Amino acid sequence: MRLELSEDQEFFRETTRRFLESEAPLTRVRELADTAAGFDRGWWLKAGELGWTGLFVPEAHGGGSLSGRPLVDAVIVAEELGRLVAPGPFLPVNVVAAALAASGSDEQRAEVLPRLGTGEMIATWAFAETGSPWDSGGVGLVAEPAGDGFTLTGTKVWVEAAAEADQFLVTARTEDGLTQFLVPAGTDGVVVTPGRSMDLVRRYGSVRFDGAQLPASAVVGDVGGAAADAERQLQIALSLQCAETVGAIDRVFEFTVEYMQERFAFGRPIASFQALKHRVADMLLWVESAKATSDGAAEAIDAGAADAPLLVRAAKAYVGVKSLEILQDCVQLHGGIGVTWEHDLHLYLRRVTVNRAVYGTPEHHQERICRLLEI
Amino acid sequence: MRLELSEDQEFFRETTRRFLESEAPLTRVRELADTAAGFDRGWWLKAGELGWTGLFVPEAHGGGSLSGRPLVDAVIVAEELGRLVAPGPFLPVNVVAAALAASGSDEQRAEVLPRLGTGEMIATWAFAETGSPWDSGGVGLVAEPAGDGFTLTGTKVWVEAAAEADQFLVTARTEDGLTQFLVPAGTDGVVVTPGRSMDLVRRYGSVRFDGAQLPASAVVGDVGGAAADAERQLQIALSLQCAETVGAIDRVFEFTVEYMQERFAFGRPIASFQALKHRVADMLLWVESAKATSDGAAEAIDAGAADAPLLVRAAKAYVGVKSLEILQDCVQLHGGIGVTWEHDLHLYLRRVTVNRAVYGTPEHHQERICRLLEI
Amino acid sequence: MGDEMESLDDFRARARTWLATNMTRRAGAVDAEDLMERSSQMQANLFDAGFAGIAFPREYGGAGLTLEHQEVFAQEAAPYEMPIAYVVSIGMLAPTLLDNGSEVLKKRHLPRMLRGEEVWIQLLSEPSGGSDMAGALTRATRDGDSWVLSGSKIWSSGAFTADYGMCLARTDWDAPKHRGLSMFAVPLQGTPGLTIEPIREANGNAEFCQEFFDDVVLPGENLIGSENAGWSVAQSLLLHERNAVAGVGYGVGLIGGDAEEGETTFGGPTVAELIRLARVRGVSDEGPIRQLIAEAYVQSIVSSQLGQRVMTGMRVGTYKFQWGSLPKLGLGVDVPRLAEIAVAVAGDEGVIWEGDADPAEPSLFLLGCRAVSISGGSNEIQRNIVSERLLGLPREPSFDRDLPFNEVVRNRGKFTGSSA
Amino acid sequence: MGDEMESLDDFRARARTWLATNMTRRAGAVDAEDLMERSSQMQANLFDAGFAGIAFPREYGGAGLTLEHQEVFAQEAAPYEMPIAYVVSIGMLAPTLLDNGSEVLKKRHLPRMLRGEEVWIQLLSEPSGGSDMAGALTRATRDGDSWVLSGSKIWSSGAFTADYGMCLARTDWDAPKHRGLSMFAVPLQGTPGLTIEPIREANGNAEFCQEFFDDVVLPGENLIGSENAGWSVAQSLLLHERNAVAGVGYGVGLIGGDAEEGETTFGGPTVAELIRLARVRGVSDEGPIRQLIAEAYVQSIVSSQLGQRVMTGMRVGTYKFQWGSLPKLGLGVDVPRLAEIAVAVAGDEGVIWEGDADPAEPSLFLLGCRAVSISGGSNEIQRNIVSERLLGLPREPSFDRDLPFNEVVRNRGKFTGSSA
Repeated sequence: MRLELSEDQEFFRETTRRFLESEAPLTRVRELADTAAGFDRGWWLKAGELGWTGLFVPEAHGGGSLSGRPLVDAVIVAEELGRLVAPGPFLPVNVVAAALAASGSDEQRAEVLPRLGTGEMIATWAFAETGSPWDSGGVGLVAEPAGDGFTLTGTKVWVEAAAEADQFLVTARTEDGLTQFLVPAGTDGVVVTPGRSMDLVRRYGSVRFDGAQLPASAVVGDVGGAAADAERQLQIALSLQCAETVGAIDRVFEFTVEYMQERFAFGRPIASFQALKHRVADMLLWVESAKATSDGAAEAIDAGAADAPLLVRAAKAYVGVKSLEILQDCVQLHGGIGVTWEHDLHLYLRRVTVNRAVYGTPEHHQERICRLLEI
Repeated sequence: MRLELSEDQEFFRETTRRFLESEAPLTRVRELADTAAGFDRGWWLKAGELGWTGLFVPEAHGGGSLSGRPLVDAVIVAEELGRLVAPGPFLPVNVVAAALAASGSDEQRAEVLPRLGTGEMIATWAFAETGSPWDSGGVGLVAEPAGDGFTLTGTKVWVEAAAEADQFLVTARTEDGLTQFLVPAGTDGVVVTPGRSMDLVRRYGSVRFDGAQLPASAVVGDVGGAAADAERQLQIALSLQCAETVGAIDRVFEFTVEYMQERFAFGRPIASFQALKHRVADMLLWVESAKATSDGAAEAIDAGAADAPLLVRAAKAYVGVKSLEILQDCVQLHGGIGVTWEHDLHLYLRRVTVNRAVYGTPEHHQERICRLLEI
Repeated sequence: MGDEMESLDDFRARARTWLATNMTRRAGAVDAEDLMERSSQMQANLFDAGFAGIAFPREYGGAGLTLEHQEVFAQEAAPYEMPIAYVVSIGMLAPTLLDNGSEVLKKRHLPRMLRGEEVWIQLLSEPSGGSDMAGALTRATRDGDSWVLSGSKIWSSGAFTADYGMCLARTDWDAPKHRGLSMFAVPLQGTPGLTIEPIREANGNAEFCQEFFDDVVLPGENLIGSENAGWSVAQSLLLHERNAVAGVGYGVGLIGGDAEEGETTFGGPTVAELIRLARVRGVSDEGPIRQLIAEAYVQSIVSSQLGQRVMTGMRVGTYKFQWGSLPKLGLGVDVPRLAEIAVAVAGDEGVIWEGDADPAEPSLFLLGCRAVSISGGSNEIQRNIVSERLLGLPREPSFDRDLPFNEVVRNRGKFTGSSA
Repeated sequence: MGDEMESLDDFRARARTWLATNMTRRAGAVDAEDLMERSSQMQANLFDAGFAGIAFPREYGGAGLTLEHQEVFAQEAAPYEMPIAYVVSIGMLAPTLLDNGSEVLKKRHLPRMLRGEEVWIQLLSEPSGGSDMAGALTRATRDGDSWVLSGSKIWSSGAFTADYGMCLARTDWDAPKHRGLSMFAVPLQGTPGLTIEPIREANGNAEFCQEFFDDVVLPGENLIGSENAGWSVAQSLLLHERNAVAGVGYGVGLIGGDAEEGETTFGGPTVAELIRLARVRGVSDEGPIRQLIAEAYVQSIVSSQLGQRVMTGMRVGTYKFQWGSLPKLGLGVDVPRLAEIAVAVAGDEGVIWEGDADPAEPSLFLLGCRAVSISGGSNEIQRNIVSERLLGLPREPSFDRDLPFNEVVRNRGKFTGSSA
């Protein structure tokens, strides 16, 4: 939540916020909870029109960033999505767009990127596997050479928007090392099992590959050379996730402080009780720190800074831990109303808790920080 | 800090407290800081007269407990020592007394126990070694059979009162397993290096065994069968240490709450500020919980309960973590005066921090709890 | 039995024998729903054997023994299923009625309550009030020998099936807030003018209700305590509530289960369940996860030991009944922390599940965990009580205590930080 | 340079070149004592090159540039040794004098302060007062054109070597507490009636002093700001203090070091040092210890990023200068936590050492860590500021604000919870 935005960026934030407020208010989010997909594909086309999914797409393919720093721009949308716990596969589509823009073949780029940009196509990243997820070292899905192409065998889990995806970016292992493939949904031997999550409108599913046959043209980037790509994809995913969580806690903190000023007990607004004021002060410290570290990570990734792998994991560790602490205390400060279905707090608690877990927990990334520091 | 004490125990607590207040007030503790030993052996004889070191000693050897539960009785003294951050090798002497009473040969018992009881002799337990301390698995000091006896080679560290000890109870490893030895100070090949600690009057040293020759009669208990003995000694050490810490935090909490009622700022006693009152409430919860778990551990050990190994480690984990948190917040509540040399707070901070680390950190014992739970 | 009170040892032996013959040992996870259904018969059996209302006088259907006997019974009963349906009615409302009710009310209702034939709940909280129970806006107006009740109460559990609610209402609007309240026994089934609505919680459950009173007529004898002395009745009720939640005082043993085994976690995972979650996820060998599990284990042990300590303190007289606030605060802190531990241990598995499966337990527990830290007197209220009543620190300055309540209501929104 | 202000890019280039030629790059751990000694020459060099008082007007010896320039300089200077001896004098006292002093005082003292020829400290806290600086009991009485000062101040650092202290004293005892104070410049070297005593701290250091004023005579021109307007001068000083400690506002870059590398830990271990401690103890492969080290790393990163964010917010005008309280609070929380991490990582090695060795660093750091959370406005004071001034929550009720101060002093010990 940068304090210095260009005019373009300010306008983009405003447009995004107004669009969400009118087309995806919280009442709509509650309705979408009962749908299979958790979002509406017609609505997603409108999001595409606003430019949400074109930020990583090169201009030649109909996209373009506002500032030349596509992640910093995308973070603006992610923050607004968090503020309204909005639906839609913003994160996975942008991760795949960034991946294809960076390493896709000309054919892949020409075919897929424009359609991701408009919102007509949805793509997601199939990365995690049980056992040692969210880490390239834990990728065990096997891609075996077969004729001109490859055969994929194994199961990916916690794949965001799996049931709605038209394309899967699959991180697999060949003898040469990590290799990524772009796999259309519906390919023979690709079985999607839809799943639900604690979040009302976010779906994660598993994708099983039963010896699915892929042509050589499905490879994204170099065979055996995808480790750096996967790391960059994970960084982008973490950064957008942190930004979304930051948007969520910023909004929750805002309405909690408002509520405390309106709510009277013992003849005083509860905001006048020093014990509560001091907790609110600590929370402002955490919210502002979360904004600072989330922004810092996005800038470092866009700049390809050497410490980006560390900074984005520091952001995830900090934001993941503090966001849940903030949500818990904001529920407490609301009292009884805060644990009802009718109040919106639980929508935020759900989103923030899912974000804490997915793409690696704070504990996981703190361990990764130690490895990066060569401890 | 049991709420139900027998009359004998109440009297014992009173006598102990009065003795400490007159013979080891904090002014005296500050003087002792500059001495090599950190305590006075003449004073220790008086402590022996009060019965501090006879609780685990059988009546036949001049000792006796008050209640038939020697650890519960010893905990009373440990708590009082903590309240006044008092000097003296209470913990190691009692650990060795308990060990000899349980497993010592008739000769060892007859020779050593009466003199530990009177205070004329000081004994300590040499257990920890660098690498994997405070765990039987980490004992690497080798006892090799040599003639009728054994040769000891290796180094023990963080041995309490090492430089003052007349006898060392040494936990070593033979081919048959753990074996303990009673080794007089001054034995050839036994080299003591005195050390200092953060605590003003508590000393820990290292003891090197350069092929020290010991007769078979030095063995305590069975050759190769000391694992259970060592575990029981560790339990007693942890229990007494927790009790001492509980005494310390109880006293600190007491004088902090008093100070808050006397200290005025902004026209009010600082005890009237709700943010501080709520922190004090949390601290009372921790202090009372620490008392409860410390007492629970002592009772379980005395009773030889099956869950004693778990309960004493739960106590150490809880007391170790919360005691430091309490001390830190009590310093904060005192403000500037709390960080001065002249104020007694740092004496308690020192004691509590040393106790957190020695005989295994909370992190160490939480890991041990997992192993005991067979996770 | 003669006039001499049964010794604790004799009582323990009798309880042990009776329990072994008449009650069912718990095996594995408790099926709360099933247990609720069987509660009625179990409570009747307990009552008939003299193990319900152990510390209640015999003239009101109790066993005429002491809280120490109740503690003994709790120890013996820990391995057995207990009728959890009556924790509120017998653990909180019955002692409040015993302390404050008229002879007529006590003689009529207490035996039924103890036998489980009649269930009472509390009606204290209001939508506008939160923790400030004395700020009640529900109104009771005298009409001849009767009272007419109007307003709304919230956060009561089980109002759909309960027989009576103990309801705090304002009977004098010119008196200061604490001095114009009265407590009433309100029949809940088929009462004209009374509407009960369920409240849906964040985790999807509907344990709680809101009640709307639209000129509900109550007979004069339903007044509990004196007119305008309702606040002292409410304080007595709040005290028994804290103690029952914390499992001390009259509440000892009512919830059942063995706290040392981590079995009373207010719907959260036991240590065994945390271990299972870690194994499912394949992280049970990771040091940081093991620390979290050990923390939960330590906390469950310490929480149980603290409860025992406070109970002992009350028994020997070192601690006043107010000390129940301490374990209550402990639970209010520990239960939400346990929820955090559960989601951290479970990772992705705790927040994502297959399409048709039930929601993951850690996610549901996290959504519901703050009931413990808010209801029964929030953590903040407990911290006030602990600091002011247990430790004697100065009370919060009051800005509404001495004003006529009418004026307090008019003043809302005009807080300046000056007291009355 | 012409009238147009130097662009940030030009300034950055000039600073980079000058630093490379004239300053020494830091290598390894900083030897604070040695650095203090060399500070004087370093500061003079900075001043002569136009890099001292970057945002101060030229007429007072500054460079006439902006805080943005100072931020740029701080970025460029991060790898170099900086003269840490002047953080207080230049970062806190000089801006206060700039905001509040008379032309005479500013023209006379500011250039000397910026060049490091004259060092100022603050004299605000009193033994009786703690965080309540406005409750000062030190008295200044007018005597013709002069003032006579008596009383005592405490927690000043470096009083033995400093040239001036900015001292808050009561000049009207009948006015309410905030309205009877005045601020004075007090010479500290060889001043008749002034005694300075060191305060020994828990870790054995003696960084702080207590001063005793026994009818110290001050010329009338030493008054800073107007008579009885001392509280607003003090607030200005407290604000600059918070900002300097947090490394924002006029304090940006003064402490030097690269916070992202964990080098500004207020005497605590860097991440590299924590790793070393873990390796010495042989626990660097243990998951729980690694989590603690990672936590310290994350905290150092986030702390630095927050400081930059607040600095940016001040620069673009989104945040008022008061926002310096936020990073100050952050440090006050993080530094003691770092001390806990250090003792946990070091285990026995952190609290026990060989007889003749120096005390283990983690133990010393733990003993001293609360200086950061108490001095410069305690964590509690920062939380008041954050909630009241940054977020606009209601202020604490005041019980002494509007009374004549004489009466406040008489009332001590009679707190009833009613406000004036």
